[in-house]
Amino acid sequence: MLPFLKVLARNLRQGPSTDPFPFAPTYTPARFRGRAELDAEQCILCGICRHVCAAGAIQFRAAEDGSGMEFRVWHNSCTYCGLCAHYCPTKAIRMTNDWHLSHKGEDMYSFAETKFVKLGQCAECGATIQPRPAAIVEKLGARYPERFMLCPKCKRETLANHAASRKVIRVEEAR
Amino acid sequence: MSGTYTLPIGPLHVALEEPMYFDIKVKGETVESLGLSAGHVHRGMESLAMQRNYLQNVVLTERVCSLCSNSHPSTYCMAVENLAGIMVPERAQYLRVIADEVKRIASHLFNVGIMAHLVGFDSLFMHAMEVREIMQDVKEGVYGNRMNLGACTIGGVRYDIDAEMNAFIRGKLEELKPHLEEIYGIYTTDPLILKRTTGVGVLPEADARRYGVVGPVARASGIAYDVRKKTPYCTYKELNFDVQWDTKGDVHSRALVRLREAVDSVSLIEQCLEQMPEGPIELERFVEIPEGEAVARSEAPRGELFYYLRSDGSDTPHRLKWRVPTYMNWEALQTMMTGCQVADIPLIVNSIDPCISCTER
Amino acid sequence: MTSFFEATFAMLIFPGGLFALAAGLMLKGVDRKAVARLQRRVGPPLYQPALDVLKLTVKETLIPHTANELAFKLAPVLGLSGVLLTAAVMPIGGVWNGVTGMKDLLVLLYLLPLPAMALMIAGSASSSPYGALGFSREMVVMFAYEMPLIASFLAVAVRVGGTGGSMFALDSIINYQMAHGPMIFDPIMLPAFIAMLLFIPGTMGAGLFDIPEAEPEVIEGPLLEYSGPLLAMFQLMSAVKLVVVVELVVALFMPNGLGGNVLVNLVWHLFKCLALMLVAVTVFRASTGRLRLEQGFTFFVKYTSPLALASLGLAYMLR
Amino acid sequence: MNEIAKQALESALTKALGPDSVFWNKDLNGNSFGWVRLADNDGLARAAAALAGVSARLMVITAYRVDKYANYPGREIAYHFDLDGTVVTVTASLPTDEDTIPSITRWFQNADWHEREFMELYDIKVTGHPNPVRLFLDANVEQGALDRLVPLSTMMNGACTKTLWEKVYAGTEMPDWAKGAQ
Amino acid sequence: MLNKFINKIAPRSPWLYRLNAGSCNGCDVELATVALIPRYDVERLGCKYCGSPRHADIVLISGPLTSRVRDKVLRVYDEIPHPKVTLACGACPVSGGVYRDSYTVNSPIDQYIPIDVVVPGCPPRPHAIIEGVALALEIWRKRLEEGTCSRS
Repeated sequence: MLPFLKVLARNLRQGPSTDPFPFAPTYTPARFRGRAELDAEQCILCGICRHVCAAGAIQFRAAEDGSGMEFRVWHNSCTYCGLCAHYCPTKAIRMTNDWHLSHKGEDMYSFAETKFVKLGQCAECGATIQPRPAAIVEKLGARYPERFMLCPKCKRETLANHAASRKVIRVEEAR
Repeated sequence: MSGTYTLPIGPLHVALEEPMYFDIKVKGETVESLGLSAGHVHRGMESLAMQRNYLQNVVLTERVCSLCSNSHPSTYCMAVENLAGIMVPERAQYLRVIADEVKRIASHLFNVGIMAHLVGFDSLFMHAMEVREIMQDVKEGVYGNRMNLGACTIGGVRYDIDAEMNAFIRGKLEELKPHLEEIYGIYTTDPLILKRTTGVGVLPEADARRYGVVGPVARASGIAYDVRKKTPYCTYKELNFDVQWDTKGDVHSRALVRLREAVDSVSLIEQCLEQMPEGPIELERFVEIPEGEAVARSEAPRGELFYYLRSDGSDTPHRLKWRVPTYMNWEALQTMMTGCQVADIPLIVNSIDPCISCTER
Repeated sequence: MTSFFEATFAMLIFPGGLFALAAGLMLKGVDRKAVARLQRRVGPPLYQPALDVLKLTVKETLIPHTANELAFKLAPVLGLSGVLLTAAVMPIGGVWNGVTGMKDLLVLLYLLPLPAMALMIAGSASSSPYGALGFSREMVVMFAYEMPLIASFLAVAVRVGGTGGSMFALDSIINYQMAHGPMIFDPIMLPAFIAMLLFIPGTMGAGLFDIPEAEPEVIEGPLLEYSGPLLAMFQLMSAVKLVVVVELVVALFMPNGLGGNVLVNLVWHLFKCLALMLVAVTVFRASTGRLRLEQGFTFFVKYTSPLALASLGLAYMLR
Repeated sequence: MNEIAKQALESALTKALGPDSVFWNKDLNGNSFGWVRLADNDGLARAAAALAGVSARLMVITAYRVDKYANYPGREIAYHFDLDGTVVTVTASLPTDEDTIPSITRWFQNADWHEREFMELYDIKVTGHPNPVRLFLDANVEQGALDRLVPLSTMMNGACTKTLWEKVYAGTEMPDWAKGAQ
Repeated sequence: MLNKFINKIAPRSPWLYRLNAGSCNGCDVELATVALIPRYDVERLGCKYCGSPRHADIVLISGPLTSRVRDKVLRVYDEIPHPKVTLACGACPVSGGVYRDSYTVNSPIDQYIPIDVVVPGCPPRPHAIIEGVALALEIWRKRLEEGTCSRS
């Protein structure tokens, strides 16, 4: 008559199913999307993370001396959607599975991940260019690594020199 | 106590998950009329959608509502794909169905669980929610969040299901199946549930058509309309399932329709895991969205979800409009509630599976 | 003079007063823990209800400006002192025979509805629509369960026999059972016992009968507007009421002690109370939900009252 | 399977609006969508009556501004109907000087909320509506919230209130983009 | 003496009240999950969910505070007796989350209500909410000992 009594009896037999947290540690799935983390060494400042961030949690700020950009994820605006990590071309942003984020109210505006991303330097003239971390060099600059590390101006010059030298060779061959 | 008086319910009422204001005229314990005042969760999301770019809108639409939070981005992506003529890889389509059905099981179990809570049957509520946790584990384990999966993106999905995840999901489904059956048995035979819910909040078919209700509410009133069958999307054409419907149109039959759909969803996920072909899960590169208009529809847990997209060729939608299932079902409460008892009000409201944040956007 | 001391002792220390408060809070604690276990939860510690009450005493008391302040404040005082008084006159088999001059079922009949009355006053004093709805529900439910209560009282009294006032005397009920064995084993009285088993959740508002304070419908009804110490008083009232109600059923149907040792008898009495509560309140509320108001009313009229009346009729015929 | 519904819609709309009034296309899943552009807004009543006649169901009404891509400034209102799985969108135009549209609640009772919604969001007047009160917007929000063009500063990515970012960057120099935010 | 004792034990009986300030119901569902289901069972911490704001000790706020619900939320908040602790659940109450620049959203909520604990997440997982409640209890205990309450 009361089908539910069976469930109750089983519950009693099986004992509590309560997770011991907070008195003991609990499980966290590996894929859990928690606090976002930036590996400043990998960042190329392409800005796609800021472009896809629906909550506007990711912001950049130029350093006063122009040596780099300050990257900031404000965790209290972040929606932990993971789009930034998904679209990051160098996988510099990563969603860790850290969810221990509760904090006191007075810290709510400063609760952010702040990393300083140094701008790259042209191997030739020393002008600031986009950062050129190893990951991106391997991916995009693999064919001409030395040229990839140059600023646009120096790159133009090397290209022109290169073409000129090729022309010279060709002229010599023709001869 | 026999005179007519007004019983305000809401906006911050314990029986409602969300703020909604009901102005209910009561005579003794009987409801005479009902007035609705909405807008407490109106967050102006349609205007936000017009300020965000297409990719940001995937996340924004997911936050329309957390209970059908996968249907929104997937239908939005479908609208964008229809407009741009993007063909989603087949594996991604299967993965989208899996995400949708996982959410459906969790959403339906939540609804029937809350129903038990509203009749004061807290043990059954806890049992249903505990069973729902199995699905929550799947969501957290596979997608990384218990509510907002973030599974879809334009042109595909973001999460693949490898062999290990496949086994994990199958294990969880095996664990779920006997529980679902048992819960269905309890809801069909428990005397208290029967006493409280049968014949309550009846919506006859004619009224259901007049109000244009959708989803389990329509199906429990004899309208066997399921978008997954009527206009198949993703891979529903290749999957084997029935439209669950009923003719009684009361609170109880709505709950049963939901439970049967949850059982179907388990089988749908299993079929997907079985049939899923190998291949890419996402487009290689992002496609430009041309100017034009497109419509996409899907069957969210609460019923037909509709997206209309108007693009002007820029990287933000010119107009993105969506109509959620609950939007159509609210007005039907007028018919369901007239003449019911005060004790039945929360039950009836819950039986349309109200999603206020969906409705008001 | 002795009777004055006796009455004071009964009211303040035992079996009313401190004892009843302690027993009530303990029973509540066991109830919550047991329900938690039935629902696969760990549950709160046993002393949680006591903690709740202590905490409420440091909270602010807010009184809605539309409320009738005097009635609003008086209601919990009335309710708590009412149940404490009831607890004081309750006899405990083999331990305590009740206060001289008040050993009467009819006294109980007047004292038992006091907590419900207090809630009604609270509901109407707080002047919220939910309070009003809780008020009318409380009244309907009270009507429903008073009937089987009176019938059961009469059945027991008739079974005990005697004439006039003596048939309602609590001593004679206890003495009768000491001599003839507890009523619970008397087949004639079994229906009345079952009726009283249903009366317990009815008056405690548990399971099927959680109607006046239904959370999703009337948001805890009359208690909606209460806070702080006044709410604590209602909590205590409810705890003591639980003791009183189970003690009543124990006294009417199974007051027998275990020999002459007072302490052993007291423990045995508490054990019986606990067992009765676990059956009639804990398991009952864990395995059912709540009925609609008119369904709850019909339930009492259709099932509970006839049971009690059957015992009464049989007892009368077999006098 | 949907051919029957498509035929029914086609013939009903042809009768109401004249031949070749519907343009059909299919999505990638092979489902049919019909598109109707009303020549004049009197056609709306005729189309609504015809669609109600074949017991189509009103799904949603979308209003939007068109001045960004059309040749004329103003608004358009798209009425989306469904008949057994086939969707037809009937679009009416409201050029700038026009802001009135007849209500279709006579044929579709459930148009009630949709019409109230675009009344408040786009400041369009609906004639013959049974209950023209606000639906979602609070009284302190100005009528026609979506009708106004969104200022460019808030269109910028990460646009948010200045005070908020002042707090986040408390004590340090604000980034340039944040200074520009309203 | 007695007062000191009560202040010490009061945080072991926290009653929770959920206040929805226009949330997308993700946080609400998770709050309900935390409060009511066996797996997370906050009753073992002495917590109880209450239907009336007047019974509450810890207020759990979710949602970006929409303009229509703002005054109602503030009114209900005032009806909660002191001492109380406020916990903001999810991104919305603090920053507005994805809804931040909408015309109906009034966050940050701390311009109206002092926030004691923030649990970020969208929505936070139940364990995180429990962690937040535990932090709120710490704050509450300290407040009681110092004799200050959250109306600052």
